[in-house]
Amino acid sequence: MATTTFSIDASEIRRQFPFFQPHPEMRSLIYLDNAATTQKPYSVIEAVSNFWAHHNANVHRGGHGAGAKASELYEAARQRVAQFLNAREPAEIVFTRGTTEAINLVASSWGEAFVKAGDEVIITEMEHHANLLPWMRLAEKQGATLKVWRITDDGRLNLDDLRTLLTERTRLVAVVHISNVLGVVNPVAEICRLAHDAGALCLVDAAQSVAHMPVDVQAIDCDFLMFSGHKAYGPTGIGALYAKRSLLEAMPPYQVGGGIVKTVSWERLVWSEPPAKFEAGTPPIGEAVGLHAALDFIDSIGRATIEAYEHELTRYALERLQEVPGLRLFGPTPDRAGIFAFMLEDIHPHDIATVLDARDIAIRSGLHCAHPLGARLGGSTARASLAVYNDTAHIDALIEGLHEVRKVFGYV
Amino acid sequence: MATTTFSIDASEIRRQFPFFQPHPEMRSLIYLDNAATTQKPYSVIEAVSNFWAHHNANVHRGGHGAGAKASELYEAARQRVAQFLNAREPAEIVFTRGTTEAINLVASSWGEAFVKAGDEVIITEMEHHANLLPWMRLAEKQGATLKVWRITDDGRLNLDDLRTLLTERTRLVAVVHISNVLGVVNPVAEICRLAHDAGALCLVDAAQSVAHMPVDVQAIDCDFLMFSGHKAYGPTGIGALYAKRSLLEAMPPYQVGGGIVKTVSWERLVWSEPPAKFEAGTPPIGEAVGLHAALDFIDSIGRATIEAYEHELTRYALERLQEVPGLRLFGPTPDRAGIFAFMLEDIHPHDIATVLDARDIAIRSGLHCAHPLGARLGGSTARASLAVYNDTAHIDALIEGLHEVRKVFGYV
Amino acid sequence: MFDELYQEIILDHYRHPRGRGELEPPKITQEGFNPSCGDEVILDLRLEDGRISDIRFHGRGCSISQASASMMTEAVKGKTLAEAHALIQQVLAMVKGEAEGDPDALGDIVALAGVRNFPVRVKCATLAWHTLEEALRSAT
Amino acid sequence: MFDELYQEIILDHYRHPRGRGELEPPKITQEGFNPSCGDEVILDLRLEDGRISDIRFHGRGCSISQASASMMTEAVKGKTLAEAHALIQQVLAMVKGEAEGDPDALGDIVALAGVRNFPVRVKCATLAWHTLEEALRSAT
Ligand SMILES: Cc1ncc(COP(=O)(O)O)c(C=O)c1O
Ligand SMILES: Cc1ncc(COP(=O)(O)O)c(C=O)c1O
Repeated sequence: MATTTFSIDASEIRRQFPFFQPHPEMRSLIYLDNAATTQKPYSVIEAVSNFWAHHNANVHRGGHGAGAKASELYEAARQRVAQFLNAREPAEIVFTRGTTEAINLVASSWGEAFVKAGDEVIITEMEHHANLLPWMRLAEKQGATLKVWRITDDGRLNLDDLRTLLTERTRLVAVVHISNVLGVVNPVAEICRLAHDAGALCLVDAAQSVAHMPVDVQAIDCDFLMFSGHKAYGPTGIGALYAKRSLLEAMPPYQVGGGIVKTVSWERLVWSEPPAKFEAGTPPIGEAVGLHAALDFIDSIGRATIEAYEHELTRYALERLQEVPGLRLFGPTPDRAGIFAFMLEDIHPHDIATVLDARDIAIRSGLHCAHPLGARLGGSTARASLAVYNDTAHIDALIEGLHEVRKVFGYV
Repeated sequence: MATTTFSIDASEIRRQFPFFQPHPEMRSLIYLDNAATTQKPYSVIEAVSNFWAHHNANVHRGGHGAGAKASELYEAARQRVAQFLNAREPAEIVFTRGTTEAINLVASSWGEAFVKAGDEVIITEMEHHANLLPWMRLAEKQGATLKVWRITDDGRLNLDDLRTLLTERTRLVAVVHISNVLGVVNPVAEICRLAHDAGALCLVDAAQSVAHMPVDVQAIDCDFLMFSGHKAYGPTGIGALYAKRSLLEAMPPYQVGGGIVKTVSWERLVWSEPPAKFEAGTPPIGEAVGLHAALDFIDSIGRATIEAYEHELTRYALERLQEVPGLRLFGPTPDRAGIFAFMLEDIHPHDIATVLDARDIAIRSGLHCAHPLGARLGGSTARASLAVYNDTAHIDALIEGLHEVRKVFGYV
Repeated sequence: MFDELYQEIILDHYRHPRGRGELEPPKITQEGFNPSCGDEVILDLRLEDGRISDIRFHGRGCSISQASASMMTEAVKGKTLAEAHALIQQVLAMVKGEAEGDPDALGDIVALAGVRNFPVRVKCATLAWHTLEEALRSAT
Repeated sequence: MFDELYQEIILDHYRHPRGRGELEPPKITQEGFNPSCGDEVILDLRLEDGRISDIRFHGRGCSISQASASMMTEAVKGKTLAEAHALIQQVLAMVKGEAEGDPDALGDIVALAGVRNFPVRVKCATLAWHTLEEALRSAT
């Protein structure tokens, strides 16, 4: 191990995060729960504070220069997201609270308008509840059929299985880009191609991918893609939905209220153009400014660089996890993202997490909001997940901690 | 005028706001657009920053102490909102993005479950689009009837008119607490009583009231009430819905995803209890912490004190506005909140706002997201609106500015 | 500062709009809204032999949007579609500050350049022009 | 630090649960979930003459939730509803750190007090007890 040199000096990156600075009242943490949420760099925190302090005003409503400036910052954030995802134009980006809201928006607005009785929606067995429950509900509401694309025993999706599932009644394939449990990186471009060949649309849940690898919506050729700011070094309360413009134009509004109509009278109503049509009410303005700064942070390192570094770290982690007796890791190896869900002997994952927490190592345990997948894997798992500020020392600490867990529960 | 003494020293309060401090690159503004959004005190900005810097983690998901601490802060914010509104328990508070989302939630979840074909929903002619469009859409979807409670010529609601509108088919009366155009304070407790007597529920849009007067949901006895953080000195991206517990229990979820189910399998689904049932996905955690600080800011002055002060300021403003020739003010006087929509001669409100903006006075012009009311009033209006940091000097500057507007457009 | 915005020529078009009114059918009608301020421009136009043979506007709005519509109807009447298109692009670029306005080509319309320093007013100045663009798009 | 949480008595109940299994009908069944970690406790109980005449649990979960369920079935079997209620309140208060646990009244169960310093584990310790509370509520 010792001879590997890594492409990033993570300690340099941690210096950009207040969370990792010594604090008189807080224990300093080895944070390995990045799939749940990432920490925030100073640049993001300051961009948000600075907005509240000096530029705060409501957007899109005539009157004064401060409002125009706030609108400009808000629209600049939209443009930044469009560029980040390589969308064709900013109007293809709708701001939402996060991934969950974005998928709900698509399932309600597009789904209720375009999925009819007898139609089919395909989702995978590894979906997070965010990409599962909206489709279960839609299928029930519309009398449509929800088809489940099962995973292989090593935690992958087999494209041949999809070919079998697709029919002329299939309207949508909804798939996660990187599984928040298995760490598998799904071949979304191929999946979109197969869906399109069958006349279906394709939705990609990119919650776990955008902060860890380059994501290009035109290269993937997906119809919908969404992510959450808080998993990409940004604030909570903001996320983005990408959708092809023609779809946004055809879809009815989701939430309704101020800002989404050109004119309303008791008799007549004219909707605004997208994306305004989908952003009823005062949007998360300060949060959009924070997301803008978060994407700048990511690109200041470079997504290809981040991907390569996390890949090196993942290889290191995979080797070291093998050293722990009785540890069963889920998902494919060695090609995978830095998300490691595992079981250890018969020790309950919650107990694993507690012993690690007492050693100031933060991991997560449970079903990770993917209950059907949990059932397939045999129950709860412990999960460690990486971000660009982690390094081998963190993985070493995790391994040492797991040995301690074994000891506490009498495995020696 | 000069002899009036005021109960608050607003300059003291402005010292708590970075927006009002001298800034090398920014012109300092007389901010009279508080009905659109308020400025944020240092305490709010710092609470949010501090959360991101030191306590950031995702909530409600097992694993580590940092997550437990974040959950604790998030639930403490809920408890603070419950106390602020005098709800019976924190479980009656659902966090939303803001007022608009809260009303959409009620219209979708409660509305589609409990409003049937032939039923009636009553809204008023002065509603903001947020409390108008969701009910128009619901009525259309369900085949229900939307009845409009017209305003009187001086911009009030007449309770006798409501008595005539209410029938045994009425399921809901939805009414704004303080109109964002007319400044009228509606008698919501009486309205709720009349609605209840007829067997209907009552929803109160408190977007314009919570930061300006005491609001007690038990005293009002409303069934639903909602507000936005950003209009109450808090951040964007957060608001709260109050609903009686029995209603939340009977209502189906709104958005679906992580956190709102106890268990899911392909065959079976058990929803969480309220409020979790209505908060799918990662909630606006940092924003909830900011809202908590905002409510602390409000109560550090005291809502009765704020109400009294803004009332004094309103009386002053009413007198001074009368001095401007050709100015027509909408809404009742003298009993009203500090929101002043007006027209001046035949000058278009947008032109009024631009001339004032050039004098560093921020007001708003347009239809204020209340198009049907705008039609009733005869079109766009200019609107100045107060908060606790405004004072008589701001009103003097406004009046002087209006004289200048007259001059620019040739009224002398 | 607002002398630049409220030039005499603008106030004149506002107070005495040219081309205000409606056309008799046959005609193309196109509505344009600026929802934030309630401005509304409704264009009536007639196309003959590839030219805008007649054009009128009504609706309501602020001095800038009304003056802009007034100037526009004067400027495009009789123009070919291609000429109208080119003019629209020139005006939009000028108003958004992306290009200087050419007084020879634009005449009075250069006065609209004053909105550049008033970002909230740009939409007022462009409303009529966007509406015309839309009308021509849907007519062809 | 976790000696306090993982006391020998807890690990013993976890490894050798008492009262694990199901009852034959007639019985009352109540499920309890801890959705964040996937813990599940299913209680089977029988009430006779105002007493819990028999009680079993199954399901799955971490050491704390399972040990807690095991201790609970031992403790409440044979108790009147009122006694069971009182015990539930005592245990919940202790676990949440609102009251000290009384070793005389609680016996082994005082070992659960160790979760106090592990806020994320409080729900594990209380799951069985909340589920029993729910079962008794719906039965009466
Ligand atoms: C009376 C009223 N209701 C609802 C809203 C909508 O609030 P938000 O945009 O924060 O959702 C507003 C503010 O714009 C308002 O003034
Ligand atoms: C794959 C995946 N999809 C969706 C979500 C939901 O994201 P959010 O909670 O930010 O809406 C998550 C994160 O929890 C996730 O990991």
